[in-house]
Amino acid sequence: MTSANPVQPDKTVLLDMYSKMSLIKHNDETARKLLMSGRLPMIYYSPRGQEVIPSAVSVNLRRDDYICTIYRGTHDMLAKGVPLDALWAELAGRATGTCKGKGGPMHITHPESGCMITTGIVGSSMPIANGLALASQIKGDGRVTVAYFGDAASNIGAFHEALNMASVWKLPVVFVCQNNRYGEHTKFEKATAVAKVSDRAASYSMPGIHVDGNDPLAMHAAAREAIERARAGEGPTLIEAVTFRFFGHVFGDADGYMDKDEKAAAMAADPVPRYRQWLMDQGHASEAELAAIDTGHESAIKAAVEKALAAPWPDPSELYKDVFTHELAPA
Amino acid sequence: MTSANPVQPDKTVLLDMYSKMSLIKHNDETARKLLMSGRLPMIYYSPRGQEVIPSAVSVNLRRDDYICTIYRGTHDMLAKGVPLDALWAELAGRATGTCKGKGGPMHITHPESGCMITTGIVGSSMPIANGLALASQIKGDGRVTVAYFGDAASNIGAFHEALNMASVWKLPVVFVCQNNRYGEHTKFEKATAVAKVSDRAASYSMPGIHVDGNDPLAMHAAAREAIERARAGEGPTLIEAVTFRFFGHVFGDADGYMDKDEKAAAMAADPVPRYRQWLMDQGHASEAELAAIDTGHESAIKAAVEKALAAPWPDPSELYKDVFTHELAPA
Amino acid sequence: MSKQITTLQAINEALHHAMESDPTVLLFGEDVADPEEGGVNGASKGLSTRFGDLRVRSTPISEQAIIGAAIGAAMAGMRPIAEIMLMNFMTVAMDMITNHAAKLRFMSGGQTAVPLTIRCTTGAGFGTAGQHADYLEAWFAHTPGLKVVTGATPAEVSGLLNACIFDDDPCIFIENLPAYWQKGEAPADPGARIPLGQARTVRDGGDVTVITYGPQVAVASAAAEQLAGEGIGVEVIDLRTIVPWDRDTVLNAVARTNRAVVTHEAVRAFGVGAEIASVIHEELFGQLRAPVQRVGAPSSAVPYSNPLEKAFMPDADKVIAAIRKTLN
Amino acid sequence: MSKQITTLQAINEALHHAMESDPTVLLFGEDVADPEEGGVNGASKGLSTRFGDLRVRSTPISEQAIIGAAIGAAMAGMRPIAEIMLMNFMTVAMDMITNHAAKLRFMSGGQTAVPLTIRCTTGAGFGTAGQHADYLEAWFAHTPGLKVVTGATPAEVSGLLNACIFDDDPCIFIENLPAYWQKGEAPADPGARIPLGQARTVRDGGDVTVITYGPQVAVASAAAEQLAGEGIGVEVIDLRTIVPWDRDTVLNAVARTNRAVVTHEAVRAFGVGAEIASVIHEELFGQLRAPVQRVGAPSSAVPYSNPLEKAFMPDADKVIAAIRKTLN
Ligand SMILES: Cc1ncc(C[n+]2csc(CCOP(=O)(O)OP(=O)(O)O)c2C)c(N)n1
Ligand SMILES: Cc1ncc(C[n+]2csc(CCOP(=O)(O)OP(=O)(O)O)c2C)c(N)n1
Ligand SMILES: [Mg+2]
Ligand SMILES: [Mg+2]
Repeated sequence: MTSANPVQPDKTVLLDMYSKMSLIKHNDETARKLLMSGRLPMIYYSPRGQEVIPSAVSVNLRRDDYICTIYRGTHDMLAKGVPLDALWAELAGRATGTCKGKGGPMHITHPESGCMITTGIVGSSMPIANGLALASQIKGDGRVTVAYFGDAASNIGAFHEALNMASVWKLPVVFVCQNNRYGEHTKFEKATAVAKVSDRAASYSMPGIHVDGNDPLAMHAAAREAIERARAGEGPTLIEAVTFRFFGHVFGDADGYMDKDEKAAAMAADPVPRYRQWLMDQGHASEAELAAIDTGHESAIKAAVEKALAAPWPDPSELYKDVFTHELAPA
Repeated sequence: MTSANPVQPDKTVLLDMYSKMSLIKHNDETARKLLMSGRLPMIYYSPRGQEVIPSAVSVNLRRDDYICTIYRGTHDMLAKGVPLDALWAELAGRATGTCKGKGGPMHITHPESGCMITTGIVGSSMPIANGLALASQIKGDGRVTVAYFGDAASNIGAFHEALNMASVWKLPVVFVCQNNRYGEHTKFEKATAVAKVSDRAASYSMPGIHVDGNDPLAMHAAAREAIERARAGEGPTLIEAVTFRFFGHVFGDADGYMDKDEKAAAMAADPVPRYRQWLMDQGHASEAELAAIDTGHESAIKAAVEKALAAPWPDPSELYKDVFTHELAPA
Repeated sequence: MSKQITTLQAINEALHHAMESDPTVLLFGEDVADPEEGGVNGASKGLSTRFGDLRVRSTPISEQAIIGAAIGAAMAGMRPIAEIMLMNFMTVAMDMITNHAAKLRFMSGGQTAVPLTIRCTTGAGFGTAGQHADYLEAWFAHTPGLKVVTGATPAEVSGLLNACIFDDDPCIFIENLPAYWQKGEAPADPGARIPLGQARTVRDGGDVTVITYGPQVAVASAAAEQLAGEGIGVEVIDLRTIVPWDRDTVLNAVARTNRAVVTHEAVRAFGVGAEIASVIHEELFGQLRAPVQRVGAPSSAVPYSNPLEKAFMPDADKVIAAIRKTLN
Repeated sequence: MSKQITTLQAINEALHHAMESDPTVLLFGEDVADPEEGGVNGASKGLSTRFGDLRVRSTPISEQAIIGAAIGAAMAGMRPIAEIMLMNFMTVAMDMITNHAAKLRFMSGGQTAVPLTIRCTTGAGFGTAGQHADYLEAWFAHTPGLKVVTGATPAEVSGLLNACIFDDDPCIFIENLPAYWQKGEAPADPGARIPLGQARTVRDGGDVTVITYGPQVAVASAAAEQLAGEGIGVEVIDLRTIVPWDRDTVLNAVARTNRAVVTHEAVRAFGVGAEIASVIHEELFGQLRAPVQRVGAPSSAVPYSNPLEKAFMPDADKVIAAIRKTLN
């Protein structure tokens, strides 16, 4: 496994990254099984194949650091620490969910773990991330905010406005573009007039890092560099992490628009087992240790799902709550 | 007078450029006099100091080429050929105006001369210019569209979306950024995270030209290069033309936010008399020839103003016309 | 009984017919071309293959640029159809739609026209929650210069879409996503146009008039059916065009029944129903047996959880309750 | 008689007081800092000098980024005031305002709050024409999760602005540009807050109730004054808050006069007046002597030409004509 990274993180960090990747992978497998079986119908954007990126980012973050993510965001959330029980209850639309069942898959929010917003609008994670970073800059609380978004989102106006403002104000924010080669059904090249999203950083006098988002060590190094810069008050960074989504845009996606060889090759190079093997080859962990991590996650996910599906539904009166601080009178 | 331009346009073109510059300058002086005297109250954004840019661009355009301009746009309009009578009648809000008095200074439109839209919304000239260029690309009519906008407009989302799309679709459009160093009261550097707007062209794999917008020959060369590229079907270009606005943002602007020396220096280097002198020094024209051009414009402007101020007001029933193709019933 | 087709097929056939019959008709939007499967729902399948990449284009995710391009092309004599995948995404192009498309004809004194059709889908019932299901027609209805249109059956969608495409003013054409896969009679002719501004009486009834549009036409009809069993005659009117709306048909109908209910899926407060109800009261004051009742969604974002989403959407029971109110 | 100040001074003093009394209050917008002259109209003069560049910032021309930054800062415990120079420019930030600021509290199940105030100016009468003078409050009123507020005098603007700044929900605060330079009584205390949701009876009258807000309060009052000469008693109610609006005050008033007129500068069709009128008819059916009359701008863009602009704006004569209609 190649890596641009000279300094290697220590064993605990290496295993922590693996643990997050394993959690995301198993969580996604469970989600797709539940959808396939019809046990839990929901709109679901699989992050399978993109596990490395938020895992490598999150091991460099403090619990009180913020993230802003998107509809394709369960990997970002889990890596940051959104608890399985509350996450699954929300996916199931239950009163015990992170958002009392009001937000759902595209709007998971969990401030305790720093997940401040999940947006369903392409590009909108970035301007809001600036605001969280602005508050940190004013308070001097040393927090860093990470804005996750996709490759196609780099063509929308909010990207441009947000990166320009972040640079002008030297905000402690890191823009992480997860370039999975497609925006819905459209190939990156067909919609984007630049070969590397990271090259757009120059338009904002901001460092731009182009990295293999499926290489845990390279991704870790890129994330650490950007997060340290932000925390030191030296301003924002744009990271383009190249990756691939294994299961298309949204669950049920036929993939007819996809380059089959490209997809096959990407899946053959599945970053999770690859990293797992590397950890063993390098003697960082034994098969048994890693298996324990995997099974631990599997059972925790299973338990969370069962708890979620048994949990109560929100009461219809919830429609009148949380619109404003004061409760509305039913119309 | 320095110039990046090897090939020099012939005398008729040189004088044509001067004629446009002179027209714009005298037109602006008349507008400000009328405002000062209170004879014609209107919201007015003086283009004084930016005469060279649209003059050099327009001598490279066909009458049927399109332009999209902004509230600060009388220079762009006059250079493209919007007639004085209809322009002044519109500024005066008369039924004989380009827009029957409905649009006013910020929305002058005159398709006959290719002035398709004047927008009051920062950034909005660019996405619409793409559409005009798209129509030309489909029809194969060989037309080129020029989108004018300011330096501060390069920080708004529409700029980013428009340039990306224009490049992906290789549209016959030229983006002309008139960098007059300020956006309303804010200095360029304070709002813009890049030293040169033209460097942002790289984000769209588009040629970016940085040129002294007050140097007629350099500006002419830059415009010709970009317009020829567009007409040849080779795609868009971003031109950043550096200039200065002599009379602040809007008429009445106190300039308190401005760097006085900067302003004084810019006004001392007034591009219009400078070019006028150069034409004489180079023997391209005599004082008499140039004076004839100037006085010709002065009298034409005077006549247009008087005609406009004597013209009829639109009838109130106009409120119900041109909302839709069919006339509305008065509510 | 004539051929049954889905709303999606009706749209696809109407688009084919329009592009076939007029070379100035263009289509662009995210994923609309065939390499991208003719749209995420396949509404434009086959068009780019048949009419070419110049006229049918998949775009970057840049709604401002999409609408801007459509406006410019329309000013230059084309008839662009711009697809904004979901109505909530209109918000990122709101300047282009409301400050430009809607106003250019007026601001230019009639010199420039914007014969543009903006297609969008929306609708709750899918668990897509807060940012993917809003009905925002009231915003556009309040914006002079825009026509706002929506159809209730495959044939209606086809006829109204055709009318919008060939109308010389900018039209917001709203497609109900859940209805995409519902079947109905195919239009006699895929090129047939239903004139804008003319409502359709879906069902006669002598006791109450229900005015509605879009997906609520089916809901209101179900309510009418149920009340018919009780001997209550409910007339159902499908506005079809929200701007300009058919005042004559509505006022003549209510002048007969003297009772009216307006229902839409959009949030009730400050919604389209308020305008319709106000005009009915203004024009038929003294003739009404009861105040016009308005049915719509409560004042919250569209919720995710299934029971909440059900409670949020105006259903037949809510329409029936409103009708009963007018009868007491 | 107490000190007279302009609306601009009232805003400036309220902003100073708010930033002085609470370090979490922030202000950003185009040109708002002192190096840029504290705003193009000087509304925020002195603030950046007094409270520093961290809390008071001139921004790039990037409305999406301005509102996004305000939303994020608000979620992190700040009380940002974001200035959008003119209401028409809200359109470029519409996604941030309506899909995010308005919905985050609900979509997060109450976990995140957005105590944000968006200040904007607007208003016809200046010859700024189609893209600089629209009143768009109806759009925001139709968007659950937003409070919509506007004041009619310097003291009212001050008190309502203070209430918005310290309210825990996102508020759209609309300032009438022509009123900036009009004088009125200074508030007793620049920190005084006028509770949101409470209308103000500007003037008593027994025959007709005129419900309005913003610049139309003065117009309605002028109309009332004129009719007083004829012995017609016109009550004028300033809503102050359009969302949530004070139903009790309005309904109690109309229950006394049995006649109502709603007037606003915004386009009449599908405007705020339709909601108010509908509710009055729903609640006071049978008690009204005449249908509620609605006054507003015609369905066009704001025209430039002076006589057209005059004809476009609802003036006292139009309000009087509407009042007379309720009296016949
Ligand atoms: C403003 C806006 N336009 C369109 C959409 C519909 N949409 C949802 S996801 C998506 C593709 C985004 O692609 P990318 O940014 O690469 O992220 P990915 O889904 O690949 O992770 C689109 C077009 C949207 N949600 N928001
Ligand atoms: C979207 C939007 N935001 C703000 C404004 C207010 N405004 C009008 S002109 C202007 C400055 C634009 O500066 P620049 O782009 O440099 O053009 P210039 O006026 O200098 O020619 C601003 C902020 C606007 N018209 N539109
Ligand atoms: Mg992608
Ligand atoms: Mg400028």
